[in-house]
Amino acid sequence: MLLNQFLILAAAMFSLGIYGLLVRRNIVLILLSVELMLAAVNINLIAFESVLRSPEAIGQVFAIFVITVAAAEVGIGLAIVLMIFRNRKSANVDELDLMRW
Amino acid sequence: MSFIDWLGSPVNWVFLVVGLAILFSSWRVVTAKNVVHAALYLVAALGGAAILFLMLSAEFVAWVVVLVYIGAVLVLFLFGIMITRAPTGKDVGLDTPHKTSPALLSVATFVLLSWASIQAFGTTQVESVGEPTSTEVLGIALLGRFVIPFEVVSFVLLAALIGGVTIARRDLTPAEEEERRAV
Amino acid sequence: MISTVATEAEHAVEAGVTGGFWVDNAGIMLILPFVAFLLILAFGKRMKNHGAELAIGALAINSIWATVLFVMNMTSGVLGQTTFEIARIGSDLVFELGWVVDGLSIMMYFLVSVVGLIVFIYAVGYMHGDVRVDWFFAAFSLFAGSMLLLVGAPNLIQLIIGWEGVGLASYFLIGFYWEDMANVNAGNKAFMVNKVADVGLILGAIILGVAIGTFDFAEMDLAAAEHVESLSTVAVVGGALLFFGAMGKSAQFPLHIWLPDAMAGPTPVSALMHAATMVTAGVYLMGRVFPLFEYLAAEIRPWMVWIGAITLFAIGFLALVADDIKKVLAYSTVSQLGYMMTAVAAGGYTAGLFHLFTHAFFKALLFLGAGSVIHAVHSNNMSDMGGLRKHMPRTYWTFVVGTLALAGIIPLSGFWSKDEILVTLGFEGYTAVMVIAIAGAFVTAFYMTRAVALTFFGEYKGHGNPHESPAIMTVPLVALAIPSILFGLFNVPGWEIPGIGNFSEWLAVRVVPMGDHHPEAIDFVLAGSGLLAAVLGIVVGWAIWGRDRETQAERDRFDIPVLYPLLRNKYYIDDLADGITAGTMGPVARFINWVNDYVIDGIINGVALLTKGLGSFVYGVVDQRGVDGVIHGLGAGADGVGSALRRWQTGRIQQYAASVVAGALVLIVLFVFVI
Amino acid sequence: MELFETWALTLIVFLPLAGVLLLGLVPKANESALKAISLLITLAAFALSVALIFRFDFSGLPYNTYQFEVNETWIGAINANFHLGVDGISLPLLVLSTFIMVLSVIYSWNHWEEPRNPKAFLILMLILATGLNGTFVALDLVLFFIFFEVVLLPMYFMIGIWGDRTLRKIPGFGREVQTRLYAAIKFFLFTLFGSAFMLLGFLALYFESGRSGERTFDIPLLTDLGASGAFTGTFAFLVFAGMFLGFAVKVPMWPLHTWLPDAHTAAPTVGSVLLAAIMLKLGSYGFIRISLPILPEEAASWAPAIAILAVIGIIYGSLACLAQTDMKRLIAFSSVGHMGFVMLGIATLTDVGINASIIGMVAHGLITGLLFFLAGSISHRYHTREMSRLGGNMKLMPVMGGILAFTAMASLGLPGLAGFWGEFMSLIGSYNPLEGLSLGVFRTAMVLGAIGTVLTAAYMLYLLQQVNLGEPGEEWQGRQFHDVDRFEATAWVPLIVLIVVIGFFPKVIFNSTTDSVVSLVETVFNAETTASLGGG
Repeated sequence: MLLNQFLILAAAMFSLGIYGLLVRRNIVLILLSVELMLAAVNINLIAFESVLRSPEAIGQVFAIFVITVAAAEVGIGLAIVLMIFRNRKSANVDELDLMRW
Repeated sequence: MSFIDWLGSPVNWVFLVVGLAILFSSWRVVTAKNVVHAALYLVAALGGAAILFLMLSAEFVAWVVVLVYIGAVLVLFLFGIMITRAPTGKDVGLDTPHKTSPALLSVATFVLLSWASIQAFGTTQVESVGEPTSTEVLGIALLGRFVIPFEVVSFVLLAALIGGVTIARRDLTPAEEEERRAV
Repeated sequence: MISTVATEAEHAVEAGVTGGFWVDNAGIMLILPFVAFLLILAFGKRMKNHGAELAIGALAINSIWATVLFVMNMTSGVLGQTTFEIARIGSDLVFELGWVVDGLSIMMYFLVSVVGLIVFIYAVGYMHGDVRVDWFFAAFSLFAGSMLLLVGAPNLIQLIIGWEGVGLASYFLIGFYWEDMANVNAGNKAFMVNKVADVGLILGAIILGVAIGTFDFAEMDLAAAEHVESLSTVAVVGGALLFFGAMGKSAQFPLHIWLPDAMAGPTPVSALMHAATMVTAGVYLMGRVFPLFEYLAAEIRPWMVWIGAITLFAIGFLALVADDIKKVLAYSTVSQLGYMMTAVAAGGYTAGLFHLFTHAFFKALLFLGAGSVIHAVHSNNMSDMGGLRKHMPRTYWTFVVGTLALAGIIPLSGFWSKDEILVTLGFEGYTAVMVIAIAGAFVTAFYMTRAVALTFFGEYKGHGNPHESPAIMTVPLVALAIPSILFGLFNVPGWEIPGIGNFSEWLAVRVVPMGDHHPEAIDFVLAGSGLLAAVLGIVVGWAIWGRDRETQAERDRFDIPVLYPLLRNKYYIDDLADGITAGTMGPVARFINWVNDYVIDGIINGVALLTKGLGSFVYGVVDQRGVDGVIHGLGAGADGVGSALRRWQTGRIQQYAASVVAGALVLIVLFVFVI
Repeated sequence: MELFETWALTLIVFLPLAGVLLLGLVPKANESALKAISLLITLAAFALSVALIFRFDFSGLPYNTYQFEVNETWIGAINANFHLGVDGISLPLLVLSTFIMVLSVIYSWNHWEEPRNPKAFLILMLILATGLNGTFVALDLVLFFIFFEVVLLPMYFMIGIWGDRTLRKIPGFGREVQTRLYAAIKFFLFTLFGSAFMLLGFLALYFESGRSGERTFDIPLLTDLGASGAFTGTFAFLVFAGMFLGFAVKVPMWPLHTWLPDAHTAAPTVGSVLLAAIMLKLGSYGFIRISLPILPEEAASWAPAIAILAVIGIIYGSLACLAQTDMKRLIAFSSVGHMGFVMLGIATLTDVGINASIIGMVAHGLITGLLFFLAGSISHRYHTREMSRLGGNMKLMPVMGGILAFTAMASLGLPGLAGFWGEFMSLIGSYNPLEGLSLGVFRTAMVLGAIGTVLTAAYMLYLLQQVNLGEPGEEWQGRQFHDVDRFEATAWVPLIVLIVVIGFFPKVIFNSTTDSVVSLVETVFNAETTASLGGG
């Protein structure tokens, strides 16, 4: 197996994630896209690890960290979504223009 | 090494199938008109990733992905979708109307990343499915060299937990508060 | 006219005693009053006599100590100095505290302690039942301590500390009745005038100290006595500045203006501080650095002499028109300080300081007498007095003794000291000043006769029924009257008290010879003219005021054109000073404040406002109308371009995210391809 | 005890910060715990700094040798080290800083400004303590800069939150603004403005130091470079100018002083105290520690200008005092004058002058600190700082009035009290400045400075007359005022004692400073220190 086949697959996944991030209006869907991107990163990490074969399996450890942080991120993200939805009756980002002034 | 040579190895067949499945699922995640479907496609994409992990002898991580992502996170997502009353049927309003520049950007990203990987790694080989990294190694690494990041991450999780609860909890209206006090 | 009946003093270092218990521990005298001060502050309120016990106790010990030293110095000469270092910068600049025991300081220790003790005892009676008696004695002790610190100073630094300490005590005690703003203002005036003069003292100290390389008086005197040529310029400048400082404390013209106002304090304060001791600090300083003027800075001596002369003559006249008995005495004090200063400046080390010594007793006596009168009639004004000799015989007799001493009637102490001044002035060639001094003697006798006549003769003009003061006040009067009569005998030309020498010898116990001259025998011409002037003053004064009540009042109202308005307005010097300070300081201060608030702050605020304005311009005009306007215009014109461009300004997260991604890509490209 | 040698300074600096964390855990309502913790922390820092004195080597080490040094790599990429150390110059200031901090906590015990929030206030105070202590011991420019700037934030909040709420008309502003907001923003921006230039100067030094070896922010190393003449010409001029702006704003020197009266007036009592007692010293300390040794030639060419500005500050500050109607503002302006003497001392570049400036700093810290305490307590009771409404305080509160009188006397430089030495020795220094400096300028400065002492006396007497003396105004007749309470007494008595002790025995300060300063002047300016005395 080539290393590149994994990397390119991950690149594709990552790009799709970016696409989703940019075109989706619903926050939940945006979060899904972010997950996609994180998964792509994980594939990279694991692939590199299997080439480098470090004694402490650093790549895998990092992947675990990424997953953990991703879980936390989802938790908080969804909480925020809930809150915004409660206040604005919408989960669409383009209606959230608080940052425009 | 030609494509034919590449196909000569059976693992690559597996990779091809799984990879295409992942790509398709990912594509559907970002294009599906139904929110629930999108979430389910993410399950598929992540499941594919887990298979790749297995192929790369990262057994533990693979099962973590399955358990954490597919088991927990996705459930969370579905809850989120339901609570926010996101339209569960087909909905044309899910996407912004301007898709050109995101598409261009994502293609550019892909081209750039792929080109960079090819330039950098060429034909570097990955060991085919071998001895999976033992959980013992990972455990020692996590509680040895990486114990501080590990603790930090667990704090992050704790903070996320508390923060999620705090943020998502609805403040009672004065009337409700009155009611609660009465009880 | 004047025969050179003088020899140079050569017995400078003739001290038989240079150590021993009394000398080595003399510093206890400097500390005791401070201890009393702190104890009174802490416990005075709870004590029976409001802390007077402590104050008197401290000064009683001091008096014994000082008397022992004084007697030791009489018989064998005492010279000693103890210092300890309080700061050292590098290897050369050393600050020390300590105490000097030599002829001059022993004289001052004796004076301050003994006169102080007598006045303190008197004050117990005088202040009885007054407000804040504990604070009075505390501040009085603070004064005594500071004064001893001053006169015991082995160097300029400690002198400055004591100098300002007595100034502080003076400020506190002048403004003792601070409920009345007039008293507060008098205190402020005293403090400020002194502070102005202190600029001279401090700068003089710096210049001399740095040039000579030490602040130590002994070393300074030695350097001066060696006629170090390189120091002459410095000595002139530094000496002049020191003299300016002394002018403030010793109320020399035109810095005398604070002293009459200082009479706002309780009478014992006026007696001890503003007559006997504190105001003589300037003269003392001149005596302390006398070699500097004698050997190095001779050029400025004529100036100093003339300032003293103006003071002694012009200010004495002011006493003629004052109705407040304390003011009369205050002007008299200024005038006598002029005598002292003239004498020291002319080169009469002994002459000036001997007058300081005798003056302390009789002027304190006069003030205490005046206090006794004021205590009885509850008024400071002589127009409320009269005929008191029948009511207050002891006060009357002692007051007359003081008056005669002050006027310079033989054989009272004032005669001898004034005579020595006249001789010195003559010997040093200041004939004109000598004549002025004789005229001054006439004026002195004249106004003192007026004061006695208006107070004790004629008929009582005030209210109530005055009666003699209690013994605690009259005994101190007697105690001061005796030295006022006798102490002149310490320094009779050509004669000495058998076995103990005379005052000039005691005073000359210093590390270097002072180089002044003493008359060897009485110059009868000069003594006669001085005495004649005094007697004439008394006779004329008596002729004018020594009558009954109506005549007194009428005569006191008489008016010599030009002169009397001038005197009543104190030569307009106070008005001038007030005008200058009020006319310049206030407006200048307000101007500076205006500059601060409007000019400097204006610039600052202007910059701030400008920045803020620029901000709103950038946002409101350039951004909102300019950039956005352009975009809106384009958007309206060409929809595609417009909507593409508008993306960057929507404030929507996703467009920003897109920009971030695009930016990241650009960066990656840059890193990969360019670098 | 090795441990003490290496950890003492770090502890002094960071104990307060640890205290902040501790305070964070205590609930807001538990005030006594909050106060006790703050007191313990500040006391511990103070005790450590006192312990430093006992273990300090006073044997006259040459300049640029530091004791209790810590030198660890910190930001390796820019070669910035965590370098702490004290020498004779910084020791008194460090002790002053920890000492005043303890007193401030004690005073705060029952004096809380509205809106009452002891927790937040104490936390800010402890952060401030870290910044202040740190600045005095930092031996690395980056570290110094960070501590120097850390101080800004707590002070900004102190003024902005607990400051004076009255409205004020500021010329040029359309409507009235709240004094505290105006003052806080002005303070912050002003200081930041100065320190931006200072940072540029530091960076320039860093890059320039690379010419002759490794680039460094290390103050001792830069001092050695500076003494060997590495920084000259236009470069040095610009660097000095940048640092001058940074330090001069903090001192403050005329005409960069206008933030000070506003900040002092608006700040809560403890804020004013810390501002006056310690913060102003950061600037003058910076001059002594950084500007002078690293750029000696520039220091010499700037010295006359500094002296002139200092003297203008003395005269100007004193005159401005005379026009004030607000008690705190008067005291604030008096700081301008007093710091003028400090700067005059520094400008002479002599051992006498620099020693004078250090003792001047300490004395000003004690005296003006006490004055602000008093002003705070008085206005706390009368609810006004307008001097025209006060008066007769002596009658209503004799003890406090007495202390005010004492402090005013100390402030006007009464010999025998601490304030005298700084002024007097500055004048001595300017009579004979460093060889090569213009005698004309400095001797004129000496005379003007001496005249400034007269003006100082004038406004202090004015203050006493307005506040203490006379009959109490109508509105206070028959009112009962609580005289000095025990917390105030506990906070003030040590100050009073120290003012007297230093006044009569300045050796307590000079013992520490003089060797370092003499050596500084000798090595950096190649001066015969004897030139300051014994010349002609």
